[in-house]
Amino acid sequence: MKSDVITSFKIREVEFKNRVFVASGTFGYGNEINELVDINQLGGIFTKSLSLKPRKGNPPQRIVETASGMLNTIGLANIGVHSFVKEKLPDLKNYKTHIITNIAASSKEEFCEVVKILENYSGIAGYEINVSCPNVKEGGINFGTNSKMTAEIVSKLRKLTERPLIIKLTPNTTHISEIARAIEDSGADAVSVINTLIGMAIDIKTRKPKLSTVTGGLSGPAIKPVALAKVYEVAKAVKIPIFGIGGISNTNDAIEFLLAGATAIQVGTMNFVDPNISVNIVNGFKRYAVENGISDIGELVGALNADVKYSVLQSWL
Amino acid sequence: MKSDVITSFKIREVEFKNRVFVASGTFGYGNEINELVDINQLGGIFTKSLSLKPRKGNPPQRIVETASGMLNTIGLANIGVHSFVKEKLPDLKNYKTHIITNIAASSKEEFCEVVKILENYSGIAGYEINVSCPNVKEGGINFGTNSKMTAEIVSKLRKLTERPLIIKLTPNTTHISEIARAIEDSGADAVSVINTLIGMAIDIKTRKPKLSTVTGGLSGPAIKPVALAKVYEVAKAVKIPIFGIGGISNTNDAIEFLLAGATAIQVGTMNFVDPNISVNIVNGFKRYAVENGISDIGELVGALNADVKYSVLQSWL
Amino acid sequence: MIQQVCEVQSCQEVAEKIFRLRFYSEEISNSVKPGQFVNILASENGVGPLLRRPFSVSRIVDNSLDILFHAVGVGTTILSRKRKGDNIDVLGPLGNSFKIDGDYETAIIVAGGIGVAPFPFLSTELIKKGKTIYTLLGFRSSNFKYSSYLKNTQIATDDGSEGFKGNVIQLLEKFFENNKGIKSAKIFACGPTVMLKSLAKHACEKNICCEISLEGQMACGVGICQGCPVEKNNVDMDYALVCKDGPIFLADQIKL
Amino acid sequence: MIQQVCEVQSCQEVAEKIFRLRFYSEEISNSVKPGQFVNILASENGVGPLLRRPFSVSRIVDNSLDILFHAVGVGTTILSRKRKGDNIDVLGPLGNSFKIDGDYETAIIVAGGIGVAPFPFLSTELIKKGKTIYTLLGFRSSNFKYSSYLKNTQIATDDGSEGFKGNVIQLLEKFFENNKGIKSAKIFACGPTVMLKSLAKHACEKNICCEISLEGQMACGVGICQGCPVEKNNVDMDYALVCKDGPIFLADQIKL
Ligand SMILES: Cc1cc2nc3c(=O)[nH]c(=O)nc-3n(C[C@H](O)[C@H](O)[C@H](O)COP(=O)(O)OP(=O)(O)OC[C@H]3O[C@@H](n4cnc5c(N)ncnc54)[C@H](O)[C@@H]3O)c2cc1C
Ligand SMILES: Cc1cc2nc3c(=O)[nH]c(=O)nc-3n(C[C@H](O)[C@H](O)[C@H](O)COP(=O)(O)OP(=O)(O)OC[C@H]3O[C@@H](n4cnc5c(N)ncnc54)[C@H](O)[C@@H]3O)c2cc1C
Ligand SMILES: Cc1cc2nc3c(=O)[nH]c(=O)nc-3n(C[C@H](O)[C@H](O)[C@H](O)COP(=O)(O)O)c2cc1C
Ligand SMILES: Cc1cc2nc3c(=O)[nH]c(=O)nc-3n(C[C@H](O)[C@H](O)[C@H](O)COP(=O)(O)O)c2cc1C
Ligand code: FES
Ligand code: FES
Repeated sequence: MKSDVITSFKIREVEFKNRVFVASGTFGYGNEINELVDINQLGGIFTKSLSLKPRKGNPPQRIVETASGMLNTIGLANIGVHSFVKEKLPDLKNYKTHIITNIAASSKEEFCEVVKILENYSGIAGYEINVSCPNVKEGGINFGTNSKMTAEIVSKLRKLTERPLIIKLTPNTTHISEIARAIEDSGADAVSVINTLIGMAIDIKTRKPKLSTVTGGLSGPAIKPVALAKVYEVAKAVKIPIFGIGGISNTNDAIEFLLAGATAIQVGTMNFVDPNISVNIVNGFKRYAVENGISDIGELVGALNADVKYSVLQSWL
Repeated sequence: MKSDVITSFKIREVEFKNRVFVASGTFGYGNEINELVDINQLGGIFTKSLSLKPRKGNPPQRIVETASGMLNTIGLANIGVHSFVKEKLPDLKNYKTHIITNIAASSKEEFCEVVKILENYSGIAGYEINVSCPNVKEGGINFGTNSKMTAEIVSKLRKLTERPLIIKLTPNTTHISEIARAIEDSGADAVSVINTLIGMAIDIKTRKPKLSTVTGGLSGPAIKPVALAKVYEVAKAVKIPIFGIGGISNTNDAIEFLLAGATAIQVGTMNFVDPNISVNIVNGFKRYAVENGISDIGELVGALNADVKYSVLQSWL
Repeated sequence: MIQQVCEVQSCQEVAEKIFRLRFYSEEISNSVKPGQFVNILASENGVGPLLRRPFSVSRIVDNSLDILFHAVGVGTTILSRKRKGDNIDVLGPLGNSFKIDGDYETAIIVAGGIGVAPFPFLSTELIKKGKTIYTLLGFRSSNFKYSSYLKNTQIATDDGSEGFKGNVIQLLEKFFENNKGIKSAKIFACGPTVMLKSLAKHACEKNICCEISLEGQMACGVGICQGCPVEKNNVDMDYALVCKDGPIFLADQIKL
Repeated sequence: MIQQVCEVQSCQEVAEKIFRLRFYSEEISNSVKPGQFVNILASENGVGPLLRRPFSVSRIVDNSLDILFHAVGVGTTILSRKRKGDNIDVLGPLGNSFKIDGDYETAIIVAGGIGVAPFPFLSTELIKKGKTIYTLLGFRSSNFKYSSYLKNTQIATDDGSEGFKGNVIQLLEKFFENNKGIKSAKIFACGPTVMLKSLAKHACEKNICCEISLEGQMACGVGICQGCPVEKNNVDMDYALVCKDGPIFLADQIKL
């Protein structure tokens, strides 16, 4: 669709051509399914989480379907940062979209090492830091539930790179806005909201958990209302851009996230259902803008018309 | 169905004839739909949250359907404890099931006052304390996200009653097990897990939140995986009985909750879809027991066969 | 009030995207009153929308009930595909009903769009009571028109494709001009909120008793969830429940 | 690999709860190889299960593909109700394929239950290559039997209602006893994990090359989610992906 609608936005020096991205772990390293999807249409691609060393991931069963959602326990299976830059990055440079490498690690030092390695390569638009990982050195507590630990990671990484630094937050915490503020103060350029919710399913025949690791991450349309509330909460707390994520399955869902305060959105689980959903949303945004006389999609960001009386987020009953 | 299966269990001096209950706010005060459901079949009924004074509740729109779930912002609309004991309780005594009054309040003192009033009446089997309420006196922070505040409420109420004291926990917190331990230590007899998740939905035409209060509580099958993980987490942290709640829509779901560690279950949202689901589960439990050679449904409680290696709950990716 | 799995006897498209579905229920058809509704599960084995969908009872034929609905979303689309012999899970009859008795002579029915649904049933009962009926219906366009089983019908369409060009409230104004002789009338109405609002004002000015049927988001449909409030026009501004205290209200009783 | 909305040409119940659905796709039918699968969306407009459902391609007829499936749950039940003219959203062809070439003379097909699905297609291709085929099929009971478009078929049923009474592995043992002369054979198999496990042991003992088709929970079906691992039999014990490295594996390559 040809139109004069402005779709682009910038983070630091990087200009993204539109506000539609694919989420980490739901699109491989970026070019695996380019037979199915024209990835040149996308604002950008968040890669599967990369760790310093390759990880084989968790034992099967890694996936369970749930009501309007799914649980996964992939266990950060990935080829490692070294193989990524050698085997994947060269080809990814051929596409007219931005690659943001998502990084997972089990210590602050590991996060730094991975970024240092990636800094040596061109073709990477920025970093998304997956802090929904256990901090192995400090008793396995999840980085992302602790604002001090998260802020420390951000401060350290900030010194290493001028590229956009995007921190991906976990929803499994009481006050996501506290964490968001801490990372904004430490120099992060943007936040991604949300990663998966902790969930579980049991096989009543065997009386065993369905997932090999007992619990796993819940994603998909089921979590959309939770994700939207978290984006709204974070948007009220920080000024840096937000990537809204969680259960987005069509243009209307995506617009809800923009209105709640997301600067851009990421499509996750629904890539598995329909690989072209993200491209459809790119076009859907333009169509919506034309139909509603909007000249820049950015006008929608945070344009929610909400009663300030209800500024404390509650699960009213 | 006639069978020799033991279905009952006890909390303090109260014997419940089975492990299937209806959840607060999803079954009125108990006898409103007895034309549709034989409530004598139930282990018990948790009433709509009662407050000291009647509450008219939040403005419309109070309800939104979401993918496999719903959001609500009823705003604790209820007739107040005085009308309850006068208008509802006398008739409720005619049924062969237990009435547990759920209580909501905006201060510690209000919780105590309501319990003091109810202590004067027979026909009440116990109290369920809804701590997913903002503490108006302390800046509106939700009681249920703070273990100190929650523990204080329990200690105070414990002095007022010998009836079972069941604390209903919110999932909107990082470490639900901490709160559970705090209330166990303060003398609670049981916990109910979980109340609704904070969620939100937006009308993209009007650009307004669909709920009058912007955010509301997410319930229904969508949240079942989250609820199950929370029950499992709490079961590993405390010894007191757990009422498992969240998206239960059939016998299999209910059995999952028992295996994860729930002593009994509550059916919530699905009462709206099929008022007889709870009675069906009562029969379903018996059938399952007979088919699997189980003599006491209690054998299923916590009978999950899980690898201890994965004892830290994670949303693995 | 009962919950029952009922057999569908027919389902036809009677106007553009407007369907009439007939199902069998001796119990419900024998106890239901005009204005009451049924709450239907549009899903099967968990496939389909979670919550039941409310529909006014449109007509009673022997021991069966008709609902008339507009296929606007997931639930109504699923229902529109039901065929003779399929089963649907129905809860009903629910809510209060139109007050037919009273010493008015003329019943003026005013409906906008699919708001016409409850009036075939109401008309039958009004006729039994010997009331004179005038029926004013408004539609966006003639292809959405449904006017069967109604008495003395006048049509308004927004686009003028049939009858009066304009909305049903304008048609009502014209009707009053042309029928100055009418006394002791009562209005029964159903339709979009904007229409009801404007109607309520007219009825109040003319001092005509006006009963309206409200729609609104529902979860349980039986008064246990408190999910369907409508603000009352009293000093306390407290709420009535559409599913239990309604869906029929006196127009001046509530804040539209 | 393409994503395509395809027209259903027929859907029939060919044995108890076993359905054969045929859909049209020039592109997929022309590129698919035996053993590959398609990933089908069983829902419409968000009504139905979230994830796609994988099915082996069972047969190619002109420019159409057959899938053969057991209606076990929500998705397969929805698919079983598809009728001529309905549309389904298909992703395929996916995965690797059976290795037909090689200097073996005899192909022994071993299938348990719905594991028979990929073999009509495989048989056609084996015949083209001039291989001799023996087909051993096991079913719980004769009413679940499907044995069309296969060559030299022998049946085992658990309840003895047809053919050999016992499981298909016992039938295979008997087959080997009766056919001691067979040399340079290759086994192609699909079925429940217990069956494949026991088969792998036999094949190893007899030193016969054995290719098996695996099932397993999938999300994407195209190798991007890492959701379908199977443990390899190598020293690292790392994982292969059923959807991309499989679904066809050498029996001794993986830990069943
Ligand atoms: C007491 C009562 C009686 C009703 N009687 C009839 C009737 O006789 N015929 C008829 O066609 N409809 C009637 N309705 C409205 C009908 O219930 C809705 O159209 C239906 O629930 C939509 O379901 P869906 O799954 O198709 O739409 P959804 O996919 O849920 O929604 C599609 C669109 O319809 C809107 N919508 C959803 N629910 C309602 C609702 N309850 N009221 C208004 N808009 C809604 C949504 O906001 C959305 O824009 C009645 C509603 C009530 C409360
Ligand atoms: C590569 C591959 C090829 C396949 N080919 C065929 C085929 O040709 N014919 C056929 O009938 N089936 C085949 N299957 C299995 C088929 O995909 C499942 O039966 C189907 O997904 C079940 O969907 P459902 O919604 O009906 O069941 P659900 O409601 O999802 O589940 C019903 C029951 O089936 C089980 N189940 C769900 N998914 C699978 C699965 N992937 N494998 C095994 N059990 C499962 C569940 O645990 C549950 O007990 C194949 C699977 C794979 C991975
Ligand atoms: C199978 C799967 C794998 C994922 N892997 C990662 C990952 O490696 N790193 C990460 O930060 N998020 C990962 N995620 C989380 C998603 O990026 C996204 O935050 C989450 O799924 C919520 O969005 P959705 O509901 O649209 O899927 C994964 C999600 C799924 C379903
Ligand atoms: C409409 C509605 C009203 C509710 N009201 C209350 C309430 O007053 N007090 C309370 O403790 N929980 C209330 N709940 C929460 C339920 O009791 C239950 O904890 C929650 O809905 C999760 O269970 P479910 O998924 O089975 O519905 C309410 C839930 C709903 C849907
Ligand atoms: S819909 Fe539940 S009270 Fe009206
Ligand atoms: S199903 Fe996604 S990688 Fe195999």
